[in-house]
Amino acid sequence: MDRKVGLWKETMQGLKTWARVNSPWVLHFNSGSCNGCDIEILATLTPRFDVERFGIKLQASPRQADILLCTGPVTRQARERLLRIYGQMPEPKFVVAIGSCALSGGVFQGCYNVMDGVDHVIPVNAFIPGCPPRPEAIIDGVVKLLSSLSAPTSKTQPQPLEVEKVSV
Amino acid sequence: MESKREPERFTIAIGPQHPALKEPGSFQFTVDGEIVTKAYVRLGYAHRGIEKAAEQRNWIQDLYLLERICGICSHIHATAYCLAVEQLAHVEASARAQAIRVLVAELERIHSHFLWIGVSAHEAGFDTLFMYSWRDRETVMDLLEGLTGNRVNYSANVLGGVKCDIDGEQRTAILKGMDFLEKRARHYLDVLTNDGMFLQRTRGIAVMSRTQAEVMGAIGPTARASNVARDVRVESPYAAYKQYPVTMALDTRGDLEARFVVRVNELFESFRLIRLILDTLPEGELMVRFPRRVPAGEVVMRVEAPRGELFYFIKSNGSDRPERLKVRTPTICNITSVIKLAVGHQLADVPMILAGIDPCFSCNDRTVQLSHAEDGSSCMMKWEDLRRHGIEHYQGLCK
Amino acid sequence: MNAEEILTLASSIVSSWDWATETSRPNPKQLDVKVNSLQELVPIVVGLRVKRLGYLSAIVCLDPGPESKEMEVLYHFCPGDAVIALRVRVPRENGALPSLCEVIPGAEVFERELHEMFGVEITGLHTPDRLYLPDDWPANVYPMRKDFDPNVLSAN
Amino acid sequence: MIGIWPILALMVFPGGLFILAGGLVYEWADRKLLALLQNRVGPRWFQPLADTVKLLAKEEIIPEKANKLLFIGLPVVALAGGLTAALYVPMAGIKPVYSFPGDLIVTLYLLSLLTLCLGLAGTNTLDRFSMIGATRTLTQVFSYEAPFLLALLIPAATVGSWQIGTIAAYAQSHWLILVQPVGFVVALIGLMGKLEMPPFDAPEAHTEISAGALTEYSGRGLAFFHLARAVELIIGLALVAAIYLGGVSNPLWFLAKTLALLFVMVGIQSLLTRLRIDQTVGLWWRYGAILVLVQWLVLILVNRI
Repeated sequence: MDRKVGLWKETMQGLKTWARVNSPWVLHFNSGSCNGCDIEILATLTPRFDVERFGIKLQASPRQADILLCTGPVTRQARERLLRIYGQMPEPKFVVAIGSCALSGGVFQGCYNVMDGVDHVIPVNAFIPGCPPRPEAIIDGVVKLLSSLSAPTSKTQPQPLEVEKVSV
Repeated sequence: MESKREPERFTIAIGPQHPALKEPGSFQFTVDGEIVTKAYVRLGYAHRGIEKAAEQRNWIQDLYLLERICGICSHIHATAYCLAVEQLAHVEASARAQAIRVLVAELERIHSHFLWIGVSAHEAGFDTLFMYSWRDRETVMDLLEGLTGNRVNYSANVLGGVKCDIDGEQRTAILKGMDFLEKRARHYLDVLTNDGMFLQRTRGIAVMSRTQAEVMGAIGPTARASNVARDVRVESPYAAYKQYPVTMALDTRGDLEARFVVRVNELFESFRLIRLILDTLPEGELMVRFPRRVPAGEVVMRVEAPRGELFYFIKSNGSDRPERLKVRTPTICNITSVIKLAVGHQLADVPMILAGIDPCFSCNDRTVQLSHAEDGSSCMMKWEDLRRHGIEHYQGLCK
Repeated sequence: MNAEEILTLASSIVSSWDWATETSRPNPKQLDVKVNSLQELVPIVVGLRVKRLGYLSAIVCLDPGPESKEMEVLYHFCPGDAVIALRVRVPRENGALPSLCEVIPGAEVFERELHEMFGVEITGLHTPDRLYLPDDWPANVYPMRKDFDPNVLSAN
Repeated sequence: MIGIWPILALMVFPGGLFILAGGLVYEWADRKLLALLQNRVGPRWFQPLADTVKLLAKEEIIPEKANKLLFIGLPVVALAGGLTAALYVPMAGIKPVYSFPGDLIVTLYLLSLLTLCLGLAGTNTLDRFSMIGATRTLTQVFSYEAPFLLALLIPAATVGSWQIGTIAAYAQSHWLILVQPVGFVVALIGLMGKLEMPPFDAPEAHTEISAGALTEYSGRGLAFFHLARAVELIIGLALVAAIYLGGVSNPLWFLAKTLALLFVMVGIQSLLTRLRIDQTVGLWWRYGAILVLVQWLVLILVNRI
């Protein structure tokens, strides 16, 4: 009987993970970036890259998003908003930091009005470096994050992982 | 029951996280039903403090810093900076370098305008046009990448010239790209001026008369759509625009449709210019030697970014870093017009009105940085650490 | 009109206040006007405006540092090919400038920036709220001044 | 004593599982076709299913100010309305499971339930974007509902019966689209309005008001609304096909006709710009309603003669 329950639970968990991996809805937040990364994120929606192939959909409401794509070095003014949006997202949620600024502050590192990276404000699951990363790199990063979800070691919450830059 | 509501109910905040604004910037519109009765702007979500940071970095570092003010018009920022500093240092880049600067600037204008067509179509809910225009935009992105090595922050400029040259192969590629894009631009012009449903959202919306445009200080294509002849490339030719004169695209109607038409017409002018430059590219060195210290002085440099006049003021005190650097970006001038025009319009028109000026908030909000000597050195340390770390990492890999 | 004509016209406008101003030409396309009294700023701008030279490109503030008692504010007008710079001096402490919003509505954002970054009061400004700086920014701290100390922020 | 058949009909076919699966497949077809028209590859075939399962497994956040019962109940009612309507519609070429004189009216009102629930859900959450979305949703109902209703009642009047089964049977020998093209067009466009497809997507205009009435919905509620919409899509298509396109006498015809309708709808979606809410209202009352009335007039005149 116990085994049956276990099997049932496992199947349900597997189904959930499958759905989660195949239907990542993303929300984009610009925390003070130069637009470069943001435009590249937008470019991933367009015919050449078309992320709808992976089920990735850009959502407008934080309530309906699974993954937060965050660009920019996080300015003081944007910090509170970022925290609020992160709080509004329902569990399970993941954060992807996109671009050098979001990783470390980039050229703006040390500027007093910036927090030097997204991970100083909210926990980040994946980092995608580049100034800006190419759309391919962004897609690769998100897909890598997703594949880490179905990896057996991290069923519930994935460990932060570094996504390699796609060679140009 | 909460039935006792004020007649003026809602304040709709557009931004900083709002799907209509890919960039942060916060507008608050008070609406009565669907009609906007009050508009208010709050910038600062992308305020990084670049002006202060520029005072802390040397002339070369500033070039790369300023290029990252904006990811859409990175080249024009670098161009303005280089031209200004070259003027201060009494150095003149070669004719070939200037021509290449103009070439890249025009390619950037094409990319920016195509991007804008797509974004505003998206705001209007016309996603098919968004998809198509962005598909075509990839052509010019490829050309820019082939030319400079990066899709967004090209770094084509260096102090004293440019770093990338154009060879025969690239020339053919660019010419081919221009032919394709010209065909597409004609098609879009047709769609934008003849599609009845789209015209419902653009024709006669947010009309700005010539006087209004002048009073509110509108610039760039927004002003030119209201028949204000203001284009730095024509008024005060810089770089190689003296050799390659530009004709201004003007429109008298001043509504959203006119802003579309003006921008598409500017595309044709850019295609012509690029072909002309490729045909008559002067020979010469790509860059000349540039001193580390720049003589003391003040300089005002104005260039025409895709969104309008970009203003640089640089003061040097003779050291290896600027004493004061002021950037005034085009959007800041046009924001006033959004605030004034939005009142009285439908909420549904607001994203279009906003998009109409092609706003770029990253441009407006520039950073302020630590003015501490210690922090400067700690930055250097970090950089050094990183470099060492990189070397060690790869040495480890070799073993 | 070419730059030469514009600048001649501009100097003729400015010279009606010549008992208080001095002009110089740092380069062929630029006219620098030192405005000595703040009361004259608005009339001069109105004068430029009337002759269609009143396109305000930017307001730049120069802070020479705490040893100096004054800051310099430059109003750059860029009609056509020419640049007309009105240079005004304001005291570093409790300095105030008249607002140009009545003449040039677009000046509002520049003036708000000037106020935030350098602490120059603008008299007659309708919305003196924060434009660029964060909401939790400490009062009376002006980041673009030369003696700005970022430690103020970390203490905050 | 209730037999097993009604329960089976409700749970498996044509209600329940079948209509849900069908709805998801049609939603996929809609998205895929739109993507193809926009020069993209588009979603994979299981995409709507994955979306739904994911939403069901997600945390549901109920806003503090909202009425909890309504917040949870409305999506269920919306979905239930759609599933019930499936029983009266000739699904997959099979005769409707239940039928009584006047079921056309009942079906139409069941289909409106989704929109009403959306409106209520939007106003219930008290979020600014939801409020405006809900206002727009309800405004839109008043604009397209009447013309849509009239457009579907024209065939009923022609046949002289308010029963879907009877109309569909009559339609199998008479392609009503040929006789009443205007009614058909209005019905099809009305269906698009009902489903809030572009150009009638002002109530959920992403660029203006986030996700409209559903801005605050995250998990199960959103999944139910999604499913309800998918169900409404397939029912609406079946209804229009059965009435106007010569009936749906077997599964193959059903598939061909509904897909053809879907293709036309996707084409319209991809070609048009979103209408402002006032433009939507104007369009329906100025053109939609008048066209339908003209069609009625023609019908009456023809009958007299």
